[in-house]
Amino acid sequence: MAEATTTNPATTLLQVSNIEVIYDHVILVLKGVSLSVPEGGIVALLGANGAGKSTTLKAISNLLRAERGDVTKGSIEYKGQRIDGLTPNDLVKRGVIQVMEGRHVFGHLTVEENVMTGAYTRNDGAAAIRDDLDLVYRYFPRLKERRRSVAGYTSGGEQQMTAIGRALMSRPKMILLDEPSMGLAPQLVEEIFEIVKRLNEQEKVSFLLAEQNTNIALRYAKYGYILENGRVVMDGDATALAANEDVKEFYLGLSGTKRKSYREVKHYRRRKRWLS
Amino acid sequence: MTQQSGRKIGGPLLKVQGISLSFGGVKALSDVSFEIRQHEILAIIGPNGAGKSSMLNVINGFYHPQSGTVTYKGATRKQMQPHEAAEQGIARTFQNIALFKGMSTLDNIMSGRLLKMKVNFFLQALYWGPAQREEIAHREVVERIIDFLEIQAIRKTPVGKLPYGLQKRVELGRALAAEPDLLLLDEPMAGMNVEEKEDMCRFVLDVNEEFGTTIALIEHDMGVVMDISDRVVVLDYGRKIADGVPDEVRANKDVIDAYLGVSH
Amino acid sequence: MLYREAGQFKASYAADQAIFPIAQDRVLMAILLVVAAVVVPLTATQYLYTAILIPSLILALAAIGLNILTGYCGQVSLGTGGFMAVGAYTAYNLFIRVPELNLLLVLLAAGAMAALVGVIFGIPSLRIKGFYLAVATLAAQFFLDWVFARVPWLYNYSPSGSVGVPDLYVFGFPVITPTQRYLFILAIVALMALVAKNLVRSSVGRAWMAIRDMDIAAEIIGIRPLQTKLSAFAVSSFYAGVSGALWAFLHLKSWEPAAFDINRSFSLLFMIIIGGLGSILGSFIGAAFILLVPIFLNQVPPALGIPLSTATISHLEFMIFGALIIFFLIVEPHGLARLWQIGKEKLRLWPFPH
Amino acid sequence: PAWAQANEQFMPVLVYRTGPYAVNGIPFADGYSDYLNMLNERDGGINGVKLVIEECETGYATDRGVECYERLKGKGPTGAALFNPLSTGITYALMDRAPVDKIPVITMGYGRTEAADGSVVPWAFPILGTYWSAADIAMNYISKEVGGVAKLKGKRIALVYHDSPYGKEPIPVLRKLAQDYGFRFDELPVTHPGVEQKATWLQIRQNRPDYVLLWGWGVMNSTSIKEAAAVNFPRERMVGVWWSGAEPDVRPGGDQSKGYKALALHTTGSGATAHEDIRRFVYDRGKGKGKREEIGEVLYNRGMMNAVLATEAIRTAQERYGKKPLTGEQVRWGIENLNITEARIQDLGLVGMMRPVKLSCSDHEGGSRARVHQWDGQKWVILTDWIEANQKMLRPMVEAAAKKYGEEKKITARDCAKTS
Amino acid sequence: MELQDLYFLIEVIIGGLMAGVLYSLVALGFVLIFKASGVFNFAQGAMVLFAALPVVRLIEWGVPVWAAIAAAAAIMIGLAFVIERTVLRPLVNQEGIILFMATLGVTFLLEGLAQQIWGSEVYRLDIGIPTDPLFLGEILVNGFDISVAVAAGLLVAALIAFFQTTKVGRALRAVADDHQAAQSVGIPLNHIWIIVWSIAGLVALIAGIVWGSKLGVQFAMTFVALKALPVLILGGFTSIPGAIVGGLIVGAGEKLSEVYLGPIIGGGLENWFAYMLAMVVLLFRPQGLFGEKIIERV
Ligand SMILES: Nc1ncnc2c1ncn2[C@@H]1O[C@H](COP(=O)(O)OP(=O)(O)OP(=O)(O)O)[C@@H](O)[C@H]1O
Ligand SMILES: Nc1ncnc2c1ncn2[C@@H]1O[C@H](COP(=O)(O)OP(=O)(O)OP(=O)(O)O)[C@@H](O)[C@H]1O
Ligand SMILES: [Mg+2]
Ligand SMILES: [Mg+2]
Repeated sequence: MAEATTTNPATTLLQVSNIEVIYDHVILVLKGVSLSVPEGGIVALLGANGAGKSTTLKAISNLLRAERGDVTKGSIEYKGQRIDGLTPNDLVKRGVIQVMEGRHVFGHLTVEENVMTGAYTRNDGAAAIRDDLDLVYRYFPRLKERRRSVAGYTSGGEQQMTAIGRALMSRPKMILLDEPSMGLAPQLVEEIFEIVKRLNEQEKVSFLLAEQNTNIALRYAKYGYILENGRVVMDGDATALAANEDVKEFYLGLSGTKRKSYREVKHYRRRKRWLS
Repeated sequence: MTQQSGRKIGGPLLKVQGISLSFGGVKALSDVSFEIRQHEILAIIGPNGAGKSSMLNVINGFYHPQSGTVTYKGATRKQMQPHEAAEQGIARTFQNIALFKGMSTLDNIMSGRLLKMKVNFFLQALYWGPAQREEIAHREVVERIIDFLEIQAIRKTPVGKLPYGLQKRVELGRALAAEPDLLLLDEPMAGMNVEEKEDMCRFVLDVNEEFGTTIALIEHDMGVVMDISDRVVVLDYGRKIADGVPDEVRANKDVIDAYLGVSH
Repeated sequence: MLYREAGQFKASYAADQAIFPIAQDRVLMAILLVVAAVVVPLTATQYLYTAILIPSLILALAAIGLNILTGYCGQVSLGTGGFMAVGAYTAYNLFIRVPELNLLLVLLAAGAMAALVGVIFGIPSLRIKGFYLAVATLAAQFFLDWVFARVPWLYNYSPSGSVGVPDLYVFGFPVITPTQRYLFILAIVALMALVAKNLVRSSVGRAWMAIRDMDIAAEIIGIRPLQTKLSAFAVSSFYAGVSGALWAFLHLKSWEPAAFDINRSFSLLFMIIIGGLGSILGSFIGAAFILLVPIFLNQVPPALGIPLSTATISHLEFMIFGALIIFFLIVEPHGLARLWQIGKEKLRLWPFPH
Repeated sequence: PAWAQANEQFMPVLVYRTGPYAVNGIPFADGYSDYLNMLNERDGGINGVKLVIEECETGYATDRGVECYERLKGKGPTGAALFNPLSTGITYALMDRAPVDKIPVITMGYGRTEAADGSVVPWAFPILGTYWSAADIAMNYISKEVGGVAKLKGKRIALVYHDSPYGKEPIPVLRKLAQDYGFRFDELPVTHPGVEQKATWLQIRQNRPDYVLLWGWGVMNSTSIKEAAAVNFPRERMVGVWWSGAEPDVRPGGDQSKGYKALALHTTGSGATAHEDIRRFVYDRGKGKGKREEIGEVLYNRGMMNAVLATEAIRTAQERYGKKPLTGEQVRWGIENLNITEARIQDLGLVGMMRPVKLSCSDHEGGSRARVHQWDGQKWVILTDWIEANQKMLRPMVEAAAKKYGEEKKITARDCAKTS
Repeated sequence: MELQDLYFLIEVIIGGLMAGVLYSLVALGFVLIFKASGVFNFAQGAMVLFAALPVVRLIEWGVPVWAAIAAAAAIMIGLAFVIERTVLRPLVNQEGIILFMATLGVTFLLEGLAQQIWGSEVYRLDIGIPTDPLFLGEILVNGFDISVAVAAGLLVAALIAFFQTTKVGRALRAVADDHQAAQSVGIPLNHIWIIVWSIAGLVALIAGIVWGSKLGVQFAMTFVALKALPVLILGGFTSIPGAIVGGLIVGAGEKLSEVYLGPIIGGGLENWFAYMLAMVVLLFRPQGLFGEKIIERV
């Protein structure tokens, strides 16, 4: 079972301690989740549908209130300070930004306007913002082609790029990425993770990413947590996790070292070993 | 659901010919032709914005292409209305889940059977006799789908509150409820982990095998595509760049350049 | 665990699809009906009947109608008052021109005519959506108001444009005293509420909700948007029409077009939002809330012996009413009916917090 | 219970002190309550029966009015003595209820014209003037202005009216007069609440009527006067009904209202003895409802007059039924047999303010007379003597209308020859 | 008489346009709030009353005109803070219809409060704009209307400039699309809301002063809000120029219909004419003349 992650040598940037989240005053979703992200780390949050990954991220970025959810227990600290009471705006100013699952682009704004909204909190001048816009276009050339299109009409993948580009515009220190790879073509998925890596290495941006594509997530992350049913059921170094038999079977789709063909999998739902 | 044992890929069920579609300056599709054969699983792949979803929209009548024709079950037409497509047995799921958020899982799937419900309005108002019998008959079918998809536990939950992956499954359930001849799936496995993808693949394969439903699916996970599809159509910038069995496509130079990248 | 459903197993789909699948709800409903039909008539005062029960029941009926259109089918309408007027004036004209007609048939015809007019004004809904549609339905409201003020035949050439009806009978039974009127209205409203409930839980209702939640997806699964929307307009207006006829014949007895003016439409919309969009129960709660709370607030200070001027009291009434609306929306945006449901949920789990 | 024995007469007062018509509702309600209070303070009520006043806010809305009525009708030891709804819509609704509950409704200068025929409508009393009378009086005045009825021929008269039963009531009479005298009659409805009248006045500017009759209430009145100024229609050639001729109607227009004329059911001014008493017994004791300066304004006086009629009716009934709290039915008899003579007016301290009035079983109006007054920028100036409505022409119309009303409501008329 | 008729037609049109300007002023308040937060603010009419009453009462009490207006402006800004805090913040991310309902609560509150504090009678407001009729040749126009039209024009120009040239403008539109996503990129909803509600309050103040000078300040002002509705759908909920053009069209259209059609089919039709007109336009352009396109994509 997951114990407090004191084994991490680097200083902790984000520390989530034992939080509980309730939606609508009745639905208990997170039942005491603790995790930490070290300065300059890339931490993956893995788990099945409905495990509570998105909820965890929203609890950190304080977007829960908008969905009538509440953190009822536990604390969240960023750089040693509690941030549970801050507004999302404050958090973005401090460098914490979330890329929401399901894209959430501003449908009536053009792609470029969408990306530019990400720079709302900045006041380091138009030129710097312009440079960053160019950078985003360099990361996602497709966006440049579609910059004048109304975002609501763009394709799923284009919207996903828009959402990520938008977040990058705020020059964050810590990005909460919720399913970045969803709906992206394989090539682009690789590219996105390369961008993550580059930002992490060059700009010292830390990442907490919720990702279903365990394979790639564990490849780029340094540390991982596995969430089931609102609880952390396993955590460890990415390499260790990737080597774990259960993870291999359920999250990586490997039997032994060989990938199983989807055609071959005959049984439907199998019992999770750590839950039984 | 009529059971059809075994599965033999037959002649073309649907054929698109010379489809071109543009929005203002954006060319979403240009001169695309391919066919979907009876009982097969066809995958449509391609980079983001290539026009895959638009292609499905054309097939089920939501978009009306500027030129080209769609031939379905022998009838050729330039365009049709979405509900006509539905009446002729085309069902689909959506890339950005399009469930009825305020309704429960059960109601969502039941709504997939609307076209099959015939009892008139006044009997329904009284909820009496034939109306109740019909309601229960359909409920039984829907319960079978629910069992099949293993979503019994969320039968009465409003779908807006479900996690993403389950919503996708409910959406598949709604499409299946229509007992379609042609099932169009737009990224049914996006946002799922391997285990869930395995389940989903199983559902897709079973539907295809047991009921003989023809399936066209869009998917970005090459593992899934290569494993379960009989044929693959590749689009790039609105054009078809390849078309063939998975192994052929995987080896195609254009496809590798445009889509797969080096690592695959 | 007062509200426990554990141990109640549904053996058939029929049982699961009953209106009140949980036994406690069935009991509650039965008690409510008994109270409404037996206890009330034995105890109620005239004031309770004429100022509270009768108007709330009639407005609840109109609210159900609007809820079908807005809450279930997602078409926001501000024309309900106009459709009520159609019902009232249709009933009136039938009544004076074909005096031998049974009152029930008159009501039915009132509903049917309103449904027809509703369908006509519903046609633009195919293209116009959301708040745009809401405002466009005001065209119906104002146009109908105008028609009933300007076409003398409709108000039987009464010099003031106001009309009225004498005491009424159904199958020879008088519907005159408050008790008689109340029971008659209760029967109609209960029946129509049941019908509404049946509709919304059957395939018609699912088609409406599908259109509401996502009309494009609905179209793609084979629902014809226009037909579905128009059927919602028709049913909704039918309810409004019957309710309008009841309001005119059994509540006001003499009326003018202003009885069905824009304020009526707005207050009906408020009722269903406060009560709960997409909830039949909510229509009742909402009607009671919007109608009764101001009356109640108005009587509180004098009852407590607080010496406030009438003006102050009514200003306070406005303010508190406004504040209450905001308060309830914050507590539960989906209306009082949803609050009730959450309450039940908590009771079900009680005493465990989750 | 204790109050059952109380020597109190319950007097409900339906008011509107908020909302779009509060402007006119407030002074009226103040006048009504202040007069009743004055009687309590000065005389201890009516012949020792104390008046218990309770206001209920209707907001000028019919359904709220009905609720108020239902709430108040049973209060006090004998129930409500009478109602005074001050709204045509509420009046209509109460007219159906009053006979059942046996509570009379006084609608002084408003309400339903048919009610003037007491044989068909026993429970409603449009004392001192229906709108038909008002229309006739206004036309009578205009005919004098133009130099006789003969001169009306070929003239053009426009009616700008509140598009409600209130505003529509005069139309049949005006149509008939137009036919009889050969003038042209334009009907120009204005929708509630009446702030939008540009088109109306543009039409007036184009049609150039000789006179404009104004049948408005609330903000509509002042708007009409301002719009008239905006299209340069002379205010001197506007004649308002008595509900369109009070201070709140002319004050917002400032100088633009100068010259505007309206019918007056009674005089303005606060010089009568009764006003003195109100100041002395009510305001000096800090019990006034409104502002002291307001006393004597048109609508304040109208409220007072209403109270006078109500209390005099109770007094009349007490003569027959005893000096104790009376039921509505008894009060009804008092109203029907009301006879305020010149001498009584003297006693009441209302000299110069009102004319004698006498009702009967068949005549619930008691004759209708009004004067015309004009706003001089500061105050209302009386222009004419009392003008009497032509009952010879009106009465048959009233009876016909009442007959139709009776048929609609399935009422069999009383035989007034037999009632005492 | 030919020429006379033409002059009259012109007068009707001018009169209608001027009435339209007033509708536009109210519609503008709606548009600002809708555009910036997706809220259909039912309270706009009540805000007009709430803003105008202090002006007129303070002037009555001897406060100089400019100070009274400044005080009212301060009140409206204060109101924006209160509304943000007590209504909008707790209801963030809710559907439009629920926010609409909440603004209805605000309407009742404001109506009660305004009348309680400032009185419920008619008050005359004269801030010195000339109101006499003017003749341009044969044609009668109103001096007051012209001043108002000029003022409205300036106001709109200023607003458009503000929204087009600042980053706040973009943020406003983002908020209207998706509260939660706007929050996620760090747009401070609270500030944005206070800003727009303040501006809408100031627009209400201007509308209140204009209407008040014309009709006296009183409760009936809240009804002008209804007149702004057809203007809104005609112009489009999200367009500032739309509010102006819509207002002009509705104003002119309803006056023309009343004057020329009224005598034929019965007066009072101006009330629904504007709505019918707007509805017909919507059949061809469901988002109104200038509104943003309604996006539908699967
Ligand atoms: N607004 C809400 N109201 C009520 N319940 C909610 C809400 N949002 C999420 N939930 C519930 O919380 C649980 C966790 O959801 P969450 O979205 O965090 O899962 P997830 O791990 O991100 O799943 P996925 O991989 O599908 O995105 C789910 O069971 C879901 O039904
Ligand atoms: N209704 C529309 N209006 C304008 N442009 C559109 C519309 N629908 C699609 N497009 C454009 O057409 C192109 C193809 O879009 P489509 O959604 O078909 O892509 P896709 O292949 O499904 O991509 P993805 O894998 O990202 O979902 C995109 O560039 C998109 O922006
Ligand atoms: Mg998630
Ligand atoms: Mg797509």
